[in-house]
Amino acid sequence: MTDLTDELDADAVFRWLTAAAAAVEREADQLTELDSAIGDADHGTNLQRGFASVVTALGKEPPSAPGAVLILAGRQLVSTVGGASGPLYGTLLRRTGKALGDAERVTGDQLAEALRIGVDAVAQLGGAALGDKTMLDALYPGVEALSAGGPDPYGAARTAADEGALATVPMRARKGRASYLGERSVGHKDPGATSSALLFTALAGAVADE
Amino acid sequence: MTDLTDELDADAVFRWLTAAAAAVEREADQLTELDSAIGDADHGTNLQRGFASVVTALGKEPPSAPGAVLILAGRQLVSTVGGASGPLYGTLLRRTGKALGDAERVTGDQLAEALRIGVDAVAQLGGAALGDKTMLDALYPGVEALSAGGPDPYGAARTAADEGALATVPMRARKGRASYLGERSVGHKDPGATSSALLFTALAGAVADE
Amino acid sequence: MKMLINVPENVVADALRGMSAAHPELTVDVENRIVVRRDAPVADKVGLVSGGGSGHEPLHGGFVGRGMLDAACPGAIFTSPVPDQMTRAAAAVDSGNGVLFIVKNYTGDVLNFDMAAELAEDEGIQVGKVLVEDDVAVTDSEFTAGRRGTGGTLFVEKIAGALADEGAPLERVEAIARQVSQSCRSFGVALAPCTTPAKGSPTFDLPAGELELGIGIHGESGRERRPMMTSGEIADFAVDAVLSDLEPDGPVLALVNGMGATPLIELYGFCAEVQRVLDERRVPVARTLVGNYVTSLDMAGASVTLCRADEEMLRLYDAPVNTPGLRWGC
Amino acid sequence: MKMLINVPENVVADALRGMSAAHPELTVDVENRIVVRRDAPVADKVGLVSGGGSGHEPLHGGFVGRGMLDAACPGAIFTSPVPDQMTRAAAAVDSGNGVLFIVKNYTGDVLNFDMAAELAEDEGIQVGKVLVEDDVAVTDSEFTAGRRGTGGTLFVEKIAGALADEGAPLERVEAIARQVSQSCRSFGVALAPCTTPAKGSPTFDLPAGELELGIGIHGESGRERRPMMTSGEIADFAVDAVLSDLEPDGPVLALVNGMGATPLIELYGFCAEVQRVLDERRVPVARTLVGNYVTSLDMAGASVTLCRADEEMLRLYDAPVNTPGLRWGC
Ligand SMILES: Nc1ncnc2c1ncn2[C@@H]1O[C@H](COP(=O)(O)OP(=O)(O)O)[C@@H](O)[C@H]1O
Ligand SMILES: Nc1ncnc2c1ncn2[C@@H]1O[C@H](COP(=O)(O)OP(=O)(O)O)[C@@H](O)[C@H]1O
Ligand SMILES: [Mg+2]
Ligand SMILES: [Mg+2]
Ligand SMILES: [Mg+2]
Ligand SMILES: [Mg+2]
Repeated sequence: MTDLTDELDADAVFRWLTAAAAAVEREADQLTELDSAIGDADHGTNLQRGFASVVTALGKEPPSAPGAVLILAGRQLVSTVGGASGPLYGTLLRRTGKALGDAERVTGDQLAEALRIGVDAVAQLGGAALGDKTMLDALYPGVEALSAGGPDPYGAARTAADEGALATVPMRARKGRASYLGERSVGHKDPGATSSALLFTALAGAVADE
Repeated sequence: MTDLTDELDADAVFRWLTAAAAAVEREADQLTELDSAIGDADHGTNLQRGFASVVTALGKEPPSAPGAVLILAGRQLVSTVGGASGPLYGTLLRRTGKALGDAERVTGDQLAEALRIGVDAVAQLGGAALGDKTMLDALYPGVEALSAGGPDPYGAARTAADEGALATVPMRARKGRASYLGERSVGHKDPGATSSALLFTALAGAVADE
Repeated sequence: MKMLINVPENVVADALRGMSAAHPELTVDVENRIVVRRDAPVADKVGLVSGGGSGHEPLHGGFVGRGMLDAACPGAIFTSPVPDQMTRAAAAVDSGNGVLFIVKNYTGDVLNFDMAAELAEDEGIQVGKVLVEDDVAVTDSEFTAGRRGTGGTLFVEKIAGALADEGAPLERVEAIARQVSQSCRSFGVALAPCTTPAKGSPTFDLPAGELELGIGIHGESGRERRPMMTSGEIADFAVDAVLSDLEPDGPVLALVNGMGATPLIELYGFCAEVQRVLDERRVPVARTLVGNYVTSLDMAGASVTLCRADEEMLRLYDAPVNTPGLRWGC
Repeated sequence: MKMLINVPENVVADALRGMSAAHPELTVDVENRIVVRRDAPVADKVGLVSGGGSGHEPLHGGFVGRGMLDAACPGAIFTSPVPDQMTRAAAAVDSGNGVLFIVKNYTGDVLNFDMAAELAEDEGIQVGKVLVEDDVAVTDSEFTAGRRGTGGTLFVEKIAGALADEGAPLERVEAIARQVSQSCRSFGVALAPCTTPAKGSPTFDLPAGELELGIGIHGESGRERRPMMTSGEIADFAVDAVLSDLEPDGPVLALVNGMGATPLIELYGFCAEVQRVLDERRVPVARTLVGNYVTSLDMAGASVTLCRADEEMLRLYDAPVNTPGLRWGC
């Protein structure tokens, strides 16, 4: 079991993002289907395109610091995804990466802190708050659980993010495209929250492989 | 039973065309359905529009000669139907009417002869021949049976026209819109032949009412 | 099938009312179903009149204006207009220089325009006629009503309209219209049938995963049904069908035409494939027009029209045109 | 659902290749997804750049040309473009007089254009921005991402484009764009949903006999579902929705816009009803534009946009425009 004192290197982050890309690839149809219900049916293909290009870019010349890996990945998402999720996820990864600085190894504590900075940046960029039925409803619980530490913080973060995503079902959307539906957005799981939960699942898997 | 020596007046022709209008009204969907299979799905509505206006026009000032009634009806069809069937049926009635001249009463023999002139005019205008899978395949047998006389010439004409229409099913169309389908026109009853048979049915009914 | 209409019977009249509201530069006679240039008759100019069944918009009413038609006569949906319309239109646009009827080759259109020509001539109007018969899907014209008129109509109306706009006499306008007509060939495919308001259901069944090759523009099914093809395969098939009949030895005008319900983004993608095939066949393309011009209600699909174009035809194609459906240079 | 495409992944690239083939007056960078006037940058002129998800054609690429946009950046289908596209486009059209970004109000478009503006400013390009937010179907903008940008975009691009064409400085072009944006309101209905190539099935279910009121242009379902209505009833509903928000006290520009798969004949019929309602409400209509301009792939339906227009806006609306999708006066 990995706890927050364990260190992560660039390779661990690389594995995280590769696992995320695989998860997105696997779940793309599902994400698009969710987006079809309360959005415009492109969230799966958007992230597929984005994460595929992240993997390609990292494969070409993988940076040697976790922060740099995340910054490169974030830039890649901004440049290839488009839509709302491109700038938001791009910002998440870039700001998290920037917060990590250029250390070659970072602790789980440092990652948790950096992720919180990244998630805050997403909230600021998109102007959304908890409960607005967006990716934040998975990101915040995830990063919260991670920061809380304990014997299995990554597993706890995954669970919290999953639950956060699920908790968007009864919410009425107040941001993003789903907000146009008003009451009709109730009863559907938010696609962005769902993909955010995948990121935590991928993270838990990647550190467990260590 | 009416035979060819019995005389018809303007009123009989008026009843014939009124009955034809009613039959077209009743069978419009069926005619359109047939036209949908091998044409452009408008034969029923075309004739509905045309015969409705024939009835209106005749109702306003009914001419007192059978020929004049047919000429007026034919003009009305030309001016309201459009499509292939408008000029063709319009010509059929106008030429038949012209051939009858302005006698106030005409015999069945005279009507049969005039109808043949009308049908010939249709053949000439449209350039079609027997077996081309058009209205002619009902019109010719109908007028043929009528001219043959006998105890029930109108009933015989109706039967012959019906059979003629049915016989278009296995034919390959060589004229009109159905011809574009080539082999694919085989197996469908021609809408124009079907409506032509209705004309003979209406005629038989109208003279029987006498 | 849902439609944005009031009642099926009024679809054409309602559309004409809408044209009247949107286009003050046209005179729209809703009752008699005639669309005329407001400034008709234009002095010293041959008048161009066309028409046909409705459901092919913008053809023909949308092509009335400077440099193209002087009047259009819309029939009921997919039903040729009646002679009275064309006679009236001819009278409205004749400046004494005569009128040219541009007629798509369908039995109904031919018969009704012929009758109208007779009537107009009786009224002392000089009438020329030209048939458009460009659809290569209809072969063996000995055993059919002859090739149908489809997309080529646009080129005939545009080019003859430009020559008329220059003040050429009827015989020259008629001659170039005939030349263009003979220089055009088209081929169309449907991915989904259309639905007429009167019938309310599709004009033919097309199973998922199949398409119709060689369709007409009246909801008629095509000559052949095949398993669904890619845009590139369709372009190969359609362009080759056209070229094998047209055999151009110089530049062509190309119309990549939508049947009504195919999104413009797909049409442009199809245009790229048409261009590719023409490149491969070494046919130089002088001009390309992409859009929904000669449609078939809500049919999904496209057609390709190619037109052999000499210098004069190109010049006239490029000349100013100002109509609701086609406009450039003025 | 059948489409006239090769593979879903290439729909946008194929369409751009087609635009390139059909429009020699445009420079189409297929790889970087930018459509630019061939004569860009035009000396002493503010550059207008817009963009957004693809699937709304002719918007935006079809509005590139004299008197309208200098460049357009198409994203993937229904997905806003990425900042790199807009930055590159800004660099391509900036003559030193600055660039105006015209952005439809969607979270994705706003975020990506904002990032692009920052990057372009870093490169020394002066950038103005205007948001189009005209869709009255989206109420309570406090509890939503704000009103969506739809049909009004056409009027913003046309009128601001005309002022830029006259050589006005960035601040004036930006000001009129903002004025037009604030003077526009729209409302849309869908009779049938659209199908995106990637998904391959309709973006929502709409039972026979029902329609969606207040739809967006990305296949989103609307605010409300009702039993099917006639064209006249829809016009009453849509026009009243627009008017209750717009409250015009003078003439308006009207756009009767098709969503993609609604035949032109139906749109004109709908236009007649829109005109009727406006007459009844005593709203004078200065100009009416009818057609498929701001579409949603193969969605069936229509939208109405009204724009309060003063003399200056009318003059600029009438000014020459020469683009694939909108052309008059030149
Ligand atoms: N303002 C916002 N703040 C945070 N997340 C947002 C915001 N707007 C949208 N999202 C997230 O983005 C997701 C949609 O992403 P995507 O479908 O890729 O973009 P688009 O909505 O542009 O099509 C939503 O499910 C939601 O989680
Ligand atoms: N050249 C012709 N000669 C005789 N009858 C014809 C000819 N062309 C078509 N028809 C008849 O007209 C019928 C179609 O009429 P209709 O559907 O009203 O006109 P359109 O084909 O113009 O839509 C055909 O079924 C056929 O019987
Ligand atoms: Mg989306
Ligand atoms: Mg028919
Ligand atoms: Mg017809
Ligand atoms: Mg999107």
